[in-house]
Amino acid sequence: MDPQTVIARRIARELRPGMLVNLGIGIPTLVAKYVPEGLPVFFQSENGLIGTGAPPEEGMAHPLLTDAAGRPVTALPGAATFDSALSFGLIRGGHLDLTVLGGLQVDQEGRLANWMIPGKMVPGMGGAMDLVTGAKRVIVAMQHTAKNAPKIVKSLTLPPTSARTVDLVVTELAVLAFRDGRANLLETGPGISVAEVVAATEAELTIAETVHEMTL
Amino acid sequence: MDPQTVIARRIARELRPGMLVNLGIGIPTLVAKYVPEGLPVFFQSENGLIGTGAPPEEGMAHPLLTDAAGRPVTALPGAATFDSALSFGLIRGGHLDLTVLGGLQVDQEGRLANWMIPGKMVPGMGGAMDLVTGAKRVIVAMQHTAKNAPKIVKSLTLPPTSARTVDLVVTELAVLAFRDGRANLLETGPGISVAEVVAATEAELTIAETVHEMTL
Amino acid sequence: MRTLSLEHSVALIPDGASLMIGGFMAVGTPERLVDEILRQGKRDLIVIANDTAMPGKGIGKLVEKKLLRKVIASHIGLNPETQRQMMAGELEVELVPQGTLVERIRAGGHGLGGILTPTGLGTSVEEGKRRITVDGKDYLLETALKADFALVHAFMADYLGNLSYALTARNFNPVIAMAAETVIVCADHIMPVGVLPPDQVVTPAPIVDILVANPCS
Amino acid sequence: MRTLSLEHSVALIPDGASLMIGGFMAVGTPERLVDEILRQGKRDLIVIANDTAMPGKGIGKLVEKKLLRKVIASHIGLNPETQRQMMAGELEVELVPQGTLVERIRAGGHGLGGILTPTGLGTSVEEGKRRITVDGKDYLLETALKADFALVHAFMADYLGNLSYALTARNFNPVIAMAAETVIVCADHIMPVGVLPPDQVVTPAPIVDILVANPCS
Repeated sequence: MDPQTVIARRIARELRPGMLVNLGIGIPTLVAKYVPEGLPVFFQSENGLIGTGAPPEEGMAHPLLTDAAGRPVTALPGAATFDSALSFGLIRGGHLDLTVLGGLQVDQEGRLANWMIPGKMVPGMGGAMDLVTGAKRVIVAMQHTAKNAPKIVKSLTLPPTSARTVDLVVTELAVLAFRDGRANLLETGPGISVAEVVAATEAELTIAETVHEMTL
Repeated sequence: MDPQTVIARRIARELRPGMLVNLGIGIPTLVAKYVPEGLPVFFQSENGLIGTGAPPEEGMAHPLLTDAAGRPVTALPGAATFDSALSFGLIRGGHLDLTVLGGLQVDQEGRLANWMIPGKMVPGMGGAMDLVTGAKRVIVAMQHTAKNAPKIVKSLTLPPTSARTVDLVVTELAVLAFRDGRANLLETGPGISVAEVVAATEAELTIAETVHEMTL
Repeated sequence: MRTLSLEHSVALIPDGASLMIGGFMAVGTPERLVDEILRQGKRDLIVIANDTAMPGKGIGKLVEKKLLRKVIASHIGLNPETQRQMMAGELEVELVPQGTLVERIRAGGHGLGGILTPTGLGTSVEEGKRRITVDGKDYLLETALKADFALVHAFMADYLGNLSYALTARNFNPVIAMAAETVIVCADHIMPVGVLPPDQVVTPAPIVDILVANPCS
Repeated sequence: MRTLSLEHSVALIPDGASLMIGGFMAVGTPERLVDEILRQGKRDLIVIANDTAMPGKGIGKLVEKKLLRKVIASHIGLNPETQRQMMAGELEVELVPQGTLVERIRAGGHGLGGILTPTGLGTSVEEGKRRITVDGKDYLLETALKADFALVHAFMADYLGNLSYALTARNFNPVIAMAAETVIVCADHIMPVGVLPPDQVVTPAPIVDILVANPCS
């Protein structure tokens, strides 16, 4: 299984009935593909839609029904559309149960950097700062390393997205929970040893008594 | 003509095409009866309606279409309904061209008191503070005196509704414009002399060079 | 979201709870929820609402039966009993300008700490509040309001909890729906899922906690 | 409100004007207004919008032709040309968190001086801003934004100026319509007065200044 699929499938297991969930662009988007059959979850698209359905079949798209990247989507039965003020009211007001975002770096305590690389890539924060600050639960979906360099670091070298720390980081190598300023290794990826996770991580890990392999 | 009719008819002459207007309870409500034929004006009811029409004919009311006092109204073609947040966004945001309110007292400089009499009558300010603070133009519709005591006074003895001064006060005796801290007598009521206005007013009046009688 | 009977919906509300209640002079107030609160005899309630309606209607009934400890409202003028209880010191009443009240509730529901408004400057509303200057203009800092429960009247709901409102019965309803821990909705019509056009939904389903099983009117 | 031709509508915009433009990745952007701005060659514009779309679409076209002096937006990631001009110092770009941007515009349109949000605390967004504590919680004070013009895309308008929006093309449109001196609307469908149900109107007529005479798509 490729790293992205591992991450997306593992995160899909965090979904609970009735949750309002926002998925960022990239790996987070894949999570929607692995929602357990029959589990009722609301997906919010921050451009103003709850009840985002699959991409439309050919010839059945409408240019005014799109995801946050401007791509045509469909609306599930019971969908709702609204303006950007309400969309971020949902996000900031604590109504969003879960946000899944990509990450560039996460530090020891769970602070996330994911919106810019100074002088190199400045896409803007879009909704990321509101999502990380406002969602009830924040999960980062990212590969464990970038060009073999650890992305889970002692201190951020990139600008933080929020002062609020994230709850969970899921990579192809590990599931890490951040609590009380500590990075707790909860699970390892398929066929991965604890030692391999530690080697690929710069941050100091608190290792749980029993570290299971991820169930996917 | 009774005092209320004089006041309402005179204020109706202040209406201009396309204006968004809010009428308070009492004399202000009467203004709607004297809108010049064919003049397109939007009346806002702060409970969430623009395009308030006349009371419905018998048997044609609906309990969910009402004015700010909870009385059934009709909706004109092109009416719009909205929540209280937008209603006061219109009022506070400078979109309301004119508000007409009742008054208990107006001082020398045009400060209005109209929302309570300490220890005696405390109805609450409702929308009055937002209306006086936010509307582009504020007209007070009230009788000139109460039990023969002047209501246009040197200083308020009642709690003010806003720090913002009103633009015009229309009574059955006079039209007064408030500018630069002064109360300017512009017009007199039907058959009323300047001296009579001065006698019924505690505030010091600046008397315009020519004081016409109101045209109704 | 759960669909519950009227009785079980109201049974969730403990004595002493803070309630935001929709409606403007009782128009858009979930009357059956109010009646059931009376029937179950809830006590010491804090009510946050535009007004206290009139005697015998909506929140007016709760005032009459003395079930309230505190009212936060913009207008009590059409309910002489609220005024009487306030002046007699039997009921605490906090009067808030209507536009400030709705923005404070909206702030609570939208995750804002507060808003800056010119309304109330230089009046008794300013007492005890911070004055903040932005670009040379003064404003009052008005802080966010939240509540334990929102009692919402909707015109149409679906069985997911999507809500739409009718005419002037909308007023505070969609705003309070965002600002309470538990949102209880009484709808005039309950529709199958998929029947409300997405653009007609004003309050999206995930916000609603409890839908009263039977229509509200 | 006046109904004007596309040409006359855009002719009202002077060089150097600040424009709020609706749309989210060009969805809900009044494309014909943008094209007419290009044709008339307006210069030195300030654009306030969610994003700068992508090359060849919506606001992306204005960036490409270098008609802008400044952009206030939350996201420029899908438009490499905006990033290039920003890094080359050719275009001033102020990046604002999306939820903060929409609330700042809303504040401008609703007569609020600003709002308190937790978003941006402890990040570069905090630089130069006031931190305000309410009930022991910190917030940033974010101030109101207004503009000379709002360029709004609506799905339906009537000839009074009432507007409704479709699906995800709503986004910033109703919010900017409140916050500009002059509101210019391009609608996909223009209907006779009295045809839109009052509950379906999202932006009420008195807010709109100019309705472009021909449908917008």
